[in-house]
Amino acid sequence: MEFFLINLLNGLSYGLLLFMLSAGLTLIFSMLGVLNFAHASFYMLGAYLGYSFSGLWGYWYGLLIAPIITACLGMLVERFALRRLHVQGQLAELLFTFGLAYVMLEIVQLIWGKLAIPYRIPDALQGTLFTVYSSPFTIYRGFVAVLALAMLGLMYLVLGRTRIGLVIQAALTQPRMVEALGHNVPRIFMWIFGLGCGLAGLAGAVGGNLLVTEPGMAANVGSIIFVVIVLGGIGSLSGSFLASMLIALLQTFAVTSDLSLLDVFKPFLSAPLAADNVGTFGLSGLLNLRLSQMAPVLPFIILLLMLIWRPHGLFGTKSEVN
Amino acid sequence: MRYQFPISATVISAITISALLLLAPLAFSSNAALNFITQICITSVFALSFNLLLGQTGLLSFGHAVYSGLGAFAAVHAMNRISEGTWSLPISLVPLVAGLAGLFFGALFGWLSSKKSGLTFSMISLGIGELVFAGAAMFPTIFGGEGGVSANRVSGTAWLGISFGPQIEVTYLIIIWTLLVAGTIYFLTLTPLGKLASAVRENAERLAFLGFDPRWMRFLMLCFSCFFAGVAGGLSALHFEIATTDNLSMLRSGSILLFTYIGGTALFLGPVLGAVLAIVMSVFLSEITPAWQLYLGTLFMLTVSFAPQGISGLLVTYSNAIRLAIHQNRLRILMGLSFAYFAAAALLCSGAVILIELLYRWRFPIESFREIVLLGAHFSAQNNSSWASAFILFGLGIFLLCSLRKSQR
Amino acid sequence: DTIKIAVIDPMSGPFAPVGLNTFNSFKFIADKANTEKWAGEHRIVFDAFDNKAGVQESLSLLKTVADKGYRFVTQGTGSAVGLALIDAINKHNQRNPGKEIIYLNHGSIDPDMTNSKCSFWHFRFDANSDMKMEALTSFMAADKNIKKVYLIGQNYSHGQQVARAAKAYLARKRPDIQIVGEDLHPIASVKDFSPYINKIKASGADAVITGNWGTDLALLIKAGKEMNLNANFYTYYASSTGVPTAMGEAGIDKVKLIGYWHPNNFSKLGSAITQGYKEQYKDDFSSTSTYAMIASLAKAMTIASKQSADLDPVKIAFALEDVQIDFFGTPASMRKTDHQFQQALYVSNWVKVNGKDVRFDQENTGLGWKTLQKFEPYVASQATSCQMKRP
Amino acid sequence: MNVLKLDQVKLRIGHAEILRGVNLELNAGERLALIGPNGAGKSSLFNVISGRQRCSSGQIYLREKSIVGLTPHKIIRHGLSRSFQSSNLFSALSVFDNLCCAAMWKAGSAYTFWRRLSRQRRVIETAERILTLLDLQQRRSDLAGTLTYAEQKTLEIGMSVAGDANCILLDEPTAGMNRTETNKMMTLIRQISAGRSLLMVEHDMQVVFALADRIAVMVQGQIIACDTPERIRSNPQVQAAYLSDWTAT
Amino acid sequence: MNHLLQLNNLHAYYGQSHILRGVNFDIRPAEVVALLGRNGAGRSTCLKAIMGTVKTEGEIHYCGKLISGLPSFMIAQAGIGYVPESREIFANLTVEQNLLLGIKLGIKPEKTSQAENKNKWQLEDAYTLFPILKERSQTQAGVLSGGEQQMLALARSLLGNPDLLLIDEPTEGLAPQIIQQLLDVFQTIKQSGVAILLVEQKLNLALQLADRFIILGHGQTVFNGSREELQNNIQLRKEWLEI
Ligand SMILES: Nc1ncnc2c1ncn2[C@@H]1O[C@H](COP(=O)(O)OP(=O)(O)OP(=O)(O)O)[C@@H](O)[C@H]1O
Ligand SMILES: Nc1ncnc2c1ncn2[C@@H]1O[C@H](COP(=O)(O)OP(=O)(O)OP(=O)(O)O)[C@@H](O)[C@H]1O
Ligand SMILES: CC(C)C[C@H](N)C(=O)O
Ligand SMILES: [Mg+2]
Ligand SMILES: [Mg+2]
Repeated sequence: MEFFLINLLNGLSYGLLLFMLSAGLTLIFSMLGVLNFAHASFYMLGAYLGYSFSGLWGYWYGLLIAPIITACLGMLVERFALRRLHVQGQLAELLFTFGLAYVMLEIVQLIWGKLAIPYRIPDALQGTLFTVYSSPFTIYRGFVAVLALAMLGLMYLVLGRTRIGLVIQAALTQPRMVEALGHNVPRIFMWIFGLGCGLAGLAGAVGGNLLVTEPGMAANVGSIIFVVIVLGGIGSLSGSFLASMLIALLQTFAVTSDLSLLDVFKPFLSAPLAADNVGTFGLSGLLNLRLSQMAPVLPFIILLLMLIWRPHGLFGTKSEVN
Repeated sequence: MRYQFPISATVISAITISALLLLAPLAFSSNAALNFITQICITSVFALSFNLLLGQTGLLSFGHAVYSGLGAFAAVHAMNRISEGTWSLPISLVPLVAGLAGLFFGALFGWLSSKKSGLTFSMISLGIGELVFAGAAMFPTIFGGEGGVSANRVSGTAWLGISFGPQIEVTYLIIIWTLLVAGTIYFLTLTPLGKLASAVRENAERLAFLGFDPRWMRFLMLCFSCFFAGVAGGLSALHFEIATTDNLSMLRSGSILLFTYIGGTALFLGPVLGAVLAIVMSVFLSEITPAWQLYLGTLFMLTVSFAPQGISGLLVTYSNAIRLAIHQNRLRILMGLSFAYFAAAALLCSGAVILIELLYRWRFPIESFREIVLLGAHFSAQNNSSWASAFILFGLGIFLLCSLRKSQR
Repeated sequence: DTIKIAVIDPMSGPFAPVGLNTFNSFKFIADKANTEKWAGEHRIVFDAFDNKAGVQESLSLLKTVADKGYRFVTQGTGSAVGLALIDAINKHNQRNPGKEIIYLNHGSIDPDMTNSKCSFWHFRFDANSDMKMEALTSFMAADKNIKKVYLIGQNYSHGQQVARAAKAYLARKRPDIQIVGEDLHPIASVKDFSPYINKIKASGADAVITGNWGTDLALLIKAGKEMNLNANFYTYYASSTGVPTAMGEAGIDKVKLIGYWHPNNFSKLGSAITQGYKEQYKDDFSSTSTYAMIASLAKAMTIASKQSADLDPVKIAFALEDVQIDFFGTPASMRKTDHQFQQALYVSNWVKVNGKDVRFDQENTGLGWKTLQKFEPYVASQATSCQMKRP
Repeated sequence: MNVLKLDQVKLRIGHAEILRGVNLELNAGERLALIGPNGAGKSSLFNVISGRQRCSSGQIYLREKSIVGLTPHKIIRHGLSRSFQSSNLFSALSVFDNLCCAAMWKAGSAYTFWRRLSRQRRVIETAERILTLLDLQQRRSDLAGTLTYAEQKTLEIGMSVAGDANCILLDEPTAGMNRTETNKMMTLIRQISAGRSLLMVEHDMQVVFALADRIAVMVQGQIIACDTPERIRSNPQVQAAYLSDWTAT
Repeated sequence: MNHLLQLNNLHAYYGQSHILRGVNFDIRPAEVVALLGRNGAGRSTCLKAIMGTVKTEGEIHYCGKLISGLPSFMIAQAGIGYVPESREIFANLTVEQNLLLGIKLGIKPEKTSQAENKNKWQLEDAYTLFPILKERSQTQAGVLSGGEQQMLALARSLLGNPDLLLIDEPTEGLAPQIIQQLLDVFQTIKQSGVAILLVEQKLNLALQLADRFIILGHGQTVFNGSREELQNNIQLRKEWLEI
């Protein structure tokens, strides 16, 4: 019971962190249709900026300024690069951000060096919020959770039935026409992209000290966030929220269970077979595989099943209309 | 828009290219050169196979390395069987085995992914890619853990004195395979299937209303592409005599995508250009500069923004321009202009590069670098004059470009 | 004449710090050796080749350096590359007689490389993971408070080897210690270790043995601290670049390290080198196997040059087979049977710097390693299954 | 004997009941025009027949064979072809290639990857024939996307007959054309429909009455009348529903 | 000067191909002008050029200020409404959302002489004008029938309260009595003081609606005159409209 509770708690807080990471991406992806490969890099940049500014003026300033700077950068990127690429369609934008990720990584290393940096949790947020049995739940995790929920709210404002939201949705398919109706589409796109990057930055400033702030951190976040947004369904916030929770919980519990296919099949298999006769073909490997070891692939398995069974994700709205 | 050679031109270029390829190893016979040529061939095959999906069928795959990787593993296992003597198969046919493996897995996974097109397809391919990559780590008996599986291509009796031990022999084997594959793929684009593939790229629904099953179309093209990808994997296995899980990695998939795009799909050989670039980058660039990743990223960004059709696109447009100029006998003007642009670009680039290099040397003094020499002038991060001159070069380049563009309007 | 050695290690990407640090150490020691004429008139120089921590990259680099006429290569970040290199070098030497290449290994510690896969052309100057485990377990065996041990590692050969050895040796030395859990997690992809910690707590373990390195280790320790797990971490790589910074205070007194010599073991020469290195490169002299390698090589070169005027790498290799050196005050030697360097090992503790017995900190954290116990070479030395084929 | 037979075909999407039991027979070799106010459900009917949408209930027989629930390509292979109201081409392929793709299935060189397209005599011939029929020769190698609206529609029609199906569905072939174009289109339709059965949706009454052997009138998802032009013209129900003021324009 | 719209020597290009070769005409406030010509004459292109969605040369003045070269949203904000040939309705939004998008976000159209005494279009007016849209207000616009889509497009651009409406082939694919409806609608619009530039195939319709007629041929204005002139000038009609 204790074990279960703590797992649940860990799972939830991890899920919120995941959501935080993927929130900005969802925003950009769903509204601008840009698969922003540089998202993780903005997240990293946020962490580094957060570190530097909290070094200068204290954590809270860092938390405030890092997102702002990343947001501005994002706007610049949109304004001077992506805007021109938009006509060439998704692939072009995607590749651009891919390149951008490389460049940002190098720049970060130029500024902050190639080693991990000591980005620590502020004393104000040190300590435990409450303890479940013997294991503490730190204040900071609570803080992260609150922020993540705040993000969710904020994005509902944007994505939700606001007029701006409408304009963007329409502009996804027929930007020309939306402009012809007198809406300044480009500017709105710029804002959205900025906002997305800002969120990434915020996630970095918050997650950077919970995890490790190092040049590798962007690659580390890697494709999991893409899994999240696709699983959630393109354009669906609640979807990506649920997806991150699902993945987090799933992994957390998988990690902590030592079940293996062998255990499952033992009753049916004759002892010797089960042992090692099948060893030569990785079959035994498959059988002895523990759920805890499968944890990393689980998200992708789910992703595949989802895409095949329900291609528009958990909450995604089907947009093909004849 | 696609640019088709008239057939005769195709034949000519085909012959010249093959001739060049076949002569190259004789011209440059140092191991490094051979290694270089071989890698270019391998990557070219991979890129062409990828373009069969991207350019021809309009399917953007994020997990194409899966098939080349699995092909490579099939190849090394085959090679081991051969050297054990359990299989009797000439080494030169190993790539075929790899190709079949690629085909098999292509068919297997393709059955899932070909259901969908567009972004969904891409995402499925991403999922499969990650899955296979992560999964490979779980079966060390097959994939040899992170150490990979190595094999020995020199086995059995040498046939006509060809043991494939020396690099040159392997290089030739690989070149021949490359030419074969390239030819086949080009032929494929001329067949009804190829035409239908581009039709399904354009408008799958309409194709369905012409009596074709779009899914089946995608599936077929996937199979072909995966077969050739597998061959590429087999070739790499022959060359490196090892297959590791990073043959399957997302990094591979990503880079082949990028370089195919950079090469451009406007010409059939566009992807090959991309492949050449890729190898040059990974072999030379990382050796001469620590900033190679910065350059790589910048290259992508610039290409996408200024040459959306990739290098080959540039070539095509430029050649068209020349044709037009000749037509209106304004060739001299065009040449003058392009030279001016080239000069400006050269200035700008050299300036930028030197600045970047200086920056790196200044930032990471402890790392070991070659010193920068341009036209006999030495630059160092310590003395300001080099910084200044670099800036001047850079500024000059920009100024020239701007003034040129003004004069254009 | 001069011996050129190609350093095939990551000089860019996530492992760049490790690679660069070792490369600089090589250069530093080599300068020292050349100025102090360890090898008489002969000189040793190192050139860096970036393998981007990739196997195929490394293999192409091997071809390149072979072309450029290098006869010695060194590598040490990652057993994956190491194993591939051994294989490739065997082939190369067999196919190009007279152009043999010799592989000096400074840190890839998979035991297989000196057992099943051992090769005459490979010399390892780091202690392999079994030796380290031998010493580590002996240390743990002496600690009567340890009752329950938990094994956690990255799911690849290195991690698996560590787990395997730990089980075997503990069973031998302290049958009463029970292994309460074993986990192999994916390498460099876990973001939140608290579930694992939770598991460890649930198992009631009082000691954790891990072969983790890099972020995986740092995150593990941080998570342990956060969920105040009261068990000690017995690690291989807590001193590897980046980890000290990342774990910081979280590891004080909790993190033990098994490894070769570190600067807080008293040795005039050692301290001098450490300080000199710090001054020149603003970085820690952490990979001391570089010293062992160069010292041995220099000795071997002098021996070889006595036999014949020109330096034949193969001769050097033969000389290297049974060379003995003084490794910062303790004798160390290359073992002929498997080319595994035999050296003293130290179990140390992560503590605050106090000007006395803990003088050098790591990565300017104000924290450093304090030796708890030193193990003479014979303690850690392992039997080998190596049947070496000599040319 | 009839080529196409619809029996109580219903289509409801959500609450909207779009087709409420359509009965219709298309006889061999006749030209049947389907008219009706906007939103009557004509295009929907086409979609249902050609398998683009699945009908909620009812039966559809193509040459005595039920085609309900078949995927579009299966239905097409069974000898049906359709054009689209808003033209629907391979815009980045040349006009000629568009026609080739359309001709391929019937010419039996589908999915062929062992011979060049240029060697597929039947395909090439068909494509050429259609091209001259549409007289788009001078546009031969232009990309379909750059044709004018009218030309696109012409090509659209050409593609739907290139497959040599003997049951053709045309959705508003003359929409957006001026008289001249319309006249050309009418002659074209006459030519292509010779010896075939044709079902077409059309708003231009001149065209309808000039071409159609029979006219079906659809209102709110139902066929309220299906008869020869004269009778239709005199049919009071139809008068009320539809034709009341067509003479005005 | 009381010109609402003025084109002088307008050229338009699609990449290489030069479509409009010097088009000149002007539109006065509250007048309906029909733009005629054969298929491919470049009428749609002309409208696109005014909306600034194709590459152009030459000058376009609206209410006396230069609008050529502006991004199209500014042109729209200046008070020009556009109903494109392919109705360009937002397929995956509901009808109502489509209409809402017609209303400009907090931007008041340039006050021109007419703008004040013009009764503004509200959502309700649109619904009363096209009841069918009210019925379907919550369905996805993509599934509307051709005719319904046409009405939607028209209503949407009306909600922007333009002073000038550019309408491309409004009656395409519409059943006769809907066309009648549309005619009345256009009349009402005309009453409300909105000028209309109409591209129409059906000559008789154009004749019913328009005050003035412009014929494009080979990308140039070959005729610009009143109904009578057009009707009398058989030869001209033969040359530029029929064959
Ligand atoms: N997927 C759908 N969901 C809801 N309603 C639909 C759907 N498809 C069509 N409809 C409705 O069904 C009716 C018939 O549409 P259809 O396009 O068949 O009309 P039509 O006869 O072709 O009219 P037109 O001549 O203008 O094209 C329309 O009112 C349309 O709104
Ligand atoms: N996107 C495009 N690219 C290249 N050429 C085009 C494009 N669109 C139209 N054209 C060409 O521009 C010319 C005029 O097109 P436009 O659509 O203006 O004709 P139109 O007068 O509107 O006739 P209709 O609307 O009846 O087709 C045509 O010859 C057409 O081929
Ligand atoms: C990078 C190194 C810490 C890797 C470790 N030496 C191994 O054997 O895998
Ligand atoms: Mg219709
Ligand atoms: Mg038009």
